[in-house]
Amino acid sequence: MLLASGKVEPRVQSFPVLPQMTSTLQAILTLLQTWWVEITCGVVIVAVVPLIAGYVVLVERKLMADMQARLGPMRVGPHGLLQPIADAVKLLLKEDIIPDNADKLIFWLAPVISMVAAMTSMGAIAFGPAFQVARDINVGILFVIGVSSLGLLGIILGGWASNSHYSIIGAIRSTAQLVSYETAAGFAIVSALLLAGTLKIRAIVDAQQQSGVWFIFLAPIAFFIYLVASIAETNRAPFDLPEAESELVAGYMTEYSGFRWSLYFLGEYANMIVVGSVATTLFLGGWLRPFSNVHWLDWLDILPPLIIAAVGVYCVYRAGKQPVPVQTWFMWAVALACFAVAAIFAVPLFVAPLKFVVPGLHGAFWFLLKVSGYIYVFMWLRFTLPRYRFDQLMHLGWYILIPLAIVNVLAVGVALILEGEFGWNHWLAAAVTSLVTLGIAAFLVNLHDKRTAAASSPAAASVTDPYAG
Amino acid sequence: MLDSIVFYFFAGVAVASAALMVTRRNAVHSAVLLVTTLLATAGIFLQLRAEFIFIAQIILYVGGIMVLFIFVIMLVRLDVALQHIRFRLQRWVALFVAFALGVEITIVLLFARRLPGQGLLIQEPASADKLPPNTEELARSLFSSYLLPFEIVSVLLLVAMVGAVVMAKKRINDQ
Amino acid sequence: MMSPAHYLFLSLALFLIGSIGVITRRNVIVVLMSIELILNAVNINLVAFSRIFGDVSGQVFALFIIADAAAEAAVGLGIIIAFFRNRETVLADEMDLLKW
Amino acid sequence: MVTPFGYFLTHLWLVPLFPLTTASLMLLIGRLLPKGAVSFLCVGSVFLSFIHAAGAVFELLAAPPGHRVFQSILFEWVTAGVMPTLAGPTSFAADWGYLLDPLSSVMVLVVTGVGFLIHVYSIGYMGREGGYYRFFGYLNLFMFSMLTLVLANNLLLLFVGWEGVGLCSYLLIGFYFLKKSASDAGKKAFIVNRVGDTGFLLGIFFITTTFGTIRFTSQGLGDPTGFPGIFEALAAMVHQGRLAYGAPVLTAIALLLFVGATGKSAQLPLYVWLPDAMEGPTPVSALIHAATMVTAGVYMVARMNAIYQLSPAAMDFVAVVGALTAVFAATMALAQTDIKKVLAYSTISQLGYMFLALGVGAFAAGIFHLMTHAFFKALLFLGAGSVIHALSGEQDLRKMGGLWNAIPATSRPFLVATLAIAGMPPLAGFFSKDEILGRTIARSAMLDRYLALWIIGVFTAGLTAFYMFRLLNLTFFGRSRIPHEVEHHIHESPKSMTIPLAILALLSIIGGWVALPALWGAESPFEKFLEPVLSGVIPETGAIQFAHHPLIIEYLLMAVSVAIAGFGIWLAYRLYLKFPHLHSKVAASWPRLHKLLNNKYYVDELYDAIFVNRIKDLSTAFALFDARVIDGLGVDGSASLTRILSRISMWWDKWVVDGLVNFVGKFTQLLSHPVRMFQTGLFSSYAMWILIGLAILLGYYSRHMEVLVRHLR
Repeated sequence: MLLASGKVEPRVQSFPVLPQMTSTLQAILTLLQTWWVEITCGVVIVAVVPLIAGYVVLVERKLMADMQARLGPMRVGPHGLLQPIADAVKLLLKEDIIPDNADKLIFWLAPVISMVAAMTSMGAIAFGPAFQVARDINVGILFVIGVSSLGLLGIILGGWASNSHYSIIGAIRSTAQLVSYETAAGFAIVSALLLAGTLKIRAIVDAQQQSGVWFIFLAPIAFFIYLVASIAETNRAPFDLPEAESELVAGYMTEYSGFRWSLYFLGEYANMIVVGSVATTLFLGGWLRPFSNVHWLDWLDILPPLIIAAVGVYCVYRAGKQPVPVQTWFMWAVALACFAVAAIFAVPLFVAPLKFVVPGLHGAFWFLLKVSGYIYVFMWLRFTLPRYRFDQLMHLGWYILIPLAIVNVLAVGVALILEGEFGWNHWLAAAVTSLVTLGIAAFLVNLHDKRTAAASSPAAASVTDPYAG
Repeated sequence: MLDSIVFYFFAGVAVASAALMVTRRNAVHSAVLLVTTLLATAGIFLQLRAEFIFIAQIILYVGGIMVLFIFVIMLVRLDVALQHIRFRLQRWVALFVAFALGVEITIVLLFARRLPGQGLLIQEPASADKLPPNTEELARSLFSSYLLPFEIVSVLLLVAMVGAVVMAKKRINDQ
Repeated sequence: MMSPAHYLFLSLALFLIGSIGVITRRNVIVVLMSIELILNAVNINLVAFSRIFGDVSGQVFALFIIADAAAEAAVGLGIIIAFFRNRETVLADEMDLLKW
Repeated sequence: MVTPFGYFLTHLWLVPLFPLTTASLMLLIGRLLPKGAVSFLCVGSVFLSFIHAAGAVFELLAAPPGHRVFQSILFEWVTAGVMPTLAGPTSFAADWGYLLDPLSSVMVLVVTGVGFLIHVYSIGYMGREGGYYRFFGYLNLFMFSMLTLVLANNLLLLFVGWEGVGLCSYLLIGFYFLKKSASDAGKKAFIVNRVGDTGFLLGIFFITTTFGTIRFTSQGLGDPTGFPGIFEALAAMVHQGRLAYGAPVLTAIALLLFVGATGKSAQLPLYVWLPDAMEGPTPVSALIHAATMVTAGVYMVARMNAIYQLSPAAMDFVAVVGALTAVFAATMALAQTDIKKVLAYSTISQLGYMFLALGVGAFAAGIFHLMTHAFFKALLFLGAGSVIHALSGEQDLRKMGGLWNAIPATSRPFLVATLAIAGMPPLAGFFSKDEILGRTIARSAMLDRYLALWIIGVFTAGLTAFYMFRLLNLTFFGRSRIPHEVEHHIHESPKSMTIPLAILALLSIIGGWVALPALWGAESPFEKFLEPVLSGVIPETGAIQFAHHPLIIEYLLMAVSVAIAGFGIWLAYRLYLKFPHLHSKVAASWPRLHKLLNNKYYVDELYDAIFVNRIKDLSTAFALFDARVIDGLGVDGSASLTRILSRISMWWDKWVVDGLVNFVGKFTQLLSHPVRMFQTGLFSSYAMWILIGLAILLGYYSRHMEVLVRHLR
């Protein structure tokens, strides 16, 4: 939050000067006046992210249950709506164990590092035209990537500090995994940045607004690469080797329990949110409403309140079916909350003086919707796909994704040149270059498969040890 | 005022953790402390309005090089505390020499400051908000006037990559 | 923006600490880290003066130095791993083959 | 002029080559070959050389009598520089060439034919012996050497063959080298032959320095005007009157060559090795020590007849030695009890006959007797071998008897051979022996030395008949004295042994008939055939004249010799068959004589006393001298002297030279010590030095402040 922008004057004038205050207090006040938005946003993030993470877990469990034809948590609160809170309480009350021979300092430091990294990187994300902590840092997206990659240090240090074989193997695995997949992700991001032409997050979204099309349509391959790579970066199935229960008990978290464990846990889910937000910003048009630059479709602005209201209606419907009166009342409360939020979203549409809040609110709504969709894809894949073997993982990363990503960067560049210099329609350019990229990728993969088939020798096999990569 | 707060904070962190890094006996602790130093330095860069260097420092140094260091430390299994047996005398000599060097440079700087009209502070730097956007500026000069060095550096990186692979390659007949 | 002397002293301190580390530490990995520290001190100077003179060349060279540091770390660590595989040690005072 | 010769003559060099090939094969890889292959290869090779020899001889016969000489020079063998000779300075040269003339054709036929039969015989005889391939290898090597000997066209090459056969006989006598007596016999044969060879070699040198050439003749060569052979040189020198009849040079040469002959052909006084040579396998005794090798001396003397004819003294010496050897050996044969020893002594006496013939100038008769003797003596040895085979290794006459019907295929040929050697008409021995006796008497004008020689010869004939029939009776007739364990498995020898016996029997019957016309006074075709070789260089002066008696006297003489032989046979019958114990009484009546004969006149002991022990004493004396003086003073003394000197030089080297070097090294070390302290090899210390240098430099430059500031600007 140090990146104070120059344009603070209007807010200063909006506050009356209090002459009797001492200078220091005045200074503090000026700080607050200058940056109240940033401070509130930071507080909101730090306060809300754990809650969100808990509810993401609940959603995950519910989804798993649904896909497995079960009910999932139903006891705590109606439909287990209070389950996350119960979990949090349990975790906080657990005994906090530090194993002997563990390096105390680093054991204590590691979860904090990964948590802090995730949170900090969240700071640069724009959850909407209004809600951003680091306002106009001009390397925004890089900041997000770099800082979130610091979480890696937390993981590897934790694994090393707990002085256990499972932990260190998990740590080294995850290090190798992250290092190899960050490359691919970086290339994917680069090809999106080529389209955007800037590093500032808002500028990226504005670029999509102006070009009138989300970059997922102009660089689909890049989006695919980023999807896979981000799954691997967050150590989630099918790439969850660092914490593969069947192989290493819990990977680098084996020796952790209670509060520290929950820190790691939060870090992971925060990371999911971060990568989801990055993907949303880069490829899915950030906080933009679908068809945001088609004016005769502006009536779509009514959608957010309608959706929230629909949720409320559903809650009312479920309320009648609750076995216990307490739960009925709770459902009614939820329904009322939903209606209230819907009202908050709806009113500015119709009351002219409040129009200026519309982009902020709706943008936040759309942004969160897209992020949750992205996370929903994560969960879907996790429940669907089996786990990879480590050498398969490395193989996928180094032999397929990275070459594909490199080729894709070139392809996007070519597409831009075609569009800019030769005046092609960008749809056409994107389609052509993507097809070319796919062809080249197919050629590469085929070539590599031939070579591996040729050289399937014990020498080649013995190279894939857990420290590889 | 805010500037000075930020600078002293980061400089203090940097120097303190650097000193700790040199004196700690556990290599991993040293690595963590070095990470801290680097992050503090990155803060200094940010305070200097060099955002791209700042982020490059974070991504390359902290996210890349330091991870590599810690990785290697774990590979060579060197978490035993190392005694400084052989280097006692050398350590004292080194401390003395470093001290002498520091004193010399300090004298130089202070003295140079007092020279009439030709202090160190030669011109008042442009204020933060009048700076051109850092990244674009950097990119422009990097790809126009420093293109050749840029290519050379990329070749250097390639060479280093090949060299590192050759060095660390585990020969099949070794095990 | 502080006066350049601040940055100079800061980088001086980092440089001295780094060189002391290079000289006194037995663990070669730590020695490499100290070298990284020295490089950082240099970077600080470069960036500071580029800020003063309003010229990004200093930052360009800082970038080059970072890349250089990356290369140096990669090769150095590779050498260390090879050495460790042969001699089972990473202690500086057991790497005395320079004398032959 | 040279008649165009056919394949066999032009490929004469193949005749010795076949046995050489197989011999080298055997001695190199024979161990690996199965017995069948060994016998096939060796016997086959000898058979091939026999075929080639026969073909060559027939092609030679096709030529007109005057030109029955074939000579082919394979390559220049030895070329020495010019040397002064009696015939003027000539450049010495010896080539490796083969000469086939009537004389060598007789020899080559005998060698290859009898040799082939004995090879076949050996297949059966050596069948169960160890070292089969070794035996045949030696045998083939012997065939090669013997063929080289008889086909050689110069004396040096002949000497090569001479030594080769000597070597082979040594190897084969010592074939059972684990038996001490066998190896001793081999050594004895070798050493005694050396004595003779010394003379032979001296003779060769003498010839060389006299005639300047060692090639026998230059006939049959492409250009007769090439450098001459011995005969041409001799003829030339005689015609120029540089050499007279009976010149001492010629006598010396002849005597020296004859010394060699006595050695090889076991004449007095060098015969002692032959009886011991019987230690070897019987086929070896038959081939080498009866049929071929021992006749090499006869062949050599006959080959050199031109020289002999020019020195009457040498001729007389040869004749006397031959006669004495004949009777001497015959008397020794009387008392022997070992079947092979008896045959050995009879061989010696027959060789004596041959030398007698040569001595009286009847070279053709000598060669004739050589041939017939080859037949029946080989037959006798092979028969004896077959008997020993039948009696499973028994050689003592006193343990035989009554084998006549037990082994018919052996006894019948044996009888034929005995009659032949006894000189019974019409067998081969009769003709040859009678030829010799007739020639001897023909030389004697009145009661002179030749008459004495004739009487000795006739007496020897009687003795021969006696001891041969003694052998026959003791072996095949009368009461069997064979021990029982042996008697059970008396068995006839296999076909491979009996068939050669039959062939040889046939030969010893008809072998003499080539001289049949001599009976009615005509000239025998054998002599006619050999005549061009054996007539000396100058028929007119000093050629040997033979008196021509009327036929009746000839017949009378024949009758006398036959009668004496018959008397010997009758005596043997009386003593050994009619009254089997009489001979022991006779022996008892002259105990001294019997003892003398039984111990072979103590000749071996005599030699031991005279030569062997003296030589041993001499060598012990030499050994003492060597040990005391040469080793003691010379070698050890110089060694100890060297040791002392080297001590001194070592001290010098260690303390002075090395000391200097070490001093230099130490000094350098001392000087370099302070510098070495900087060179620790630890990079950190180097870094420290860099830092120190930096500090110093800065301290130096900070005196020029404005420079620094300007840099900062």
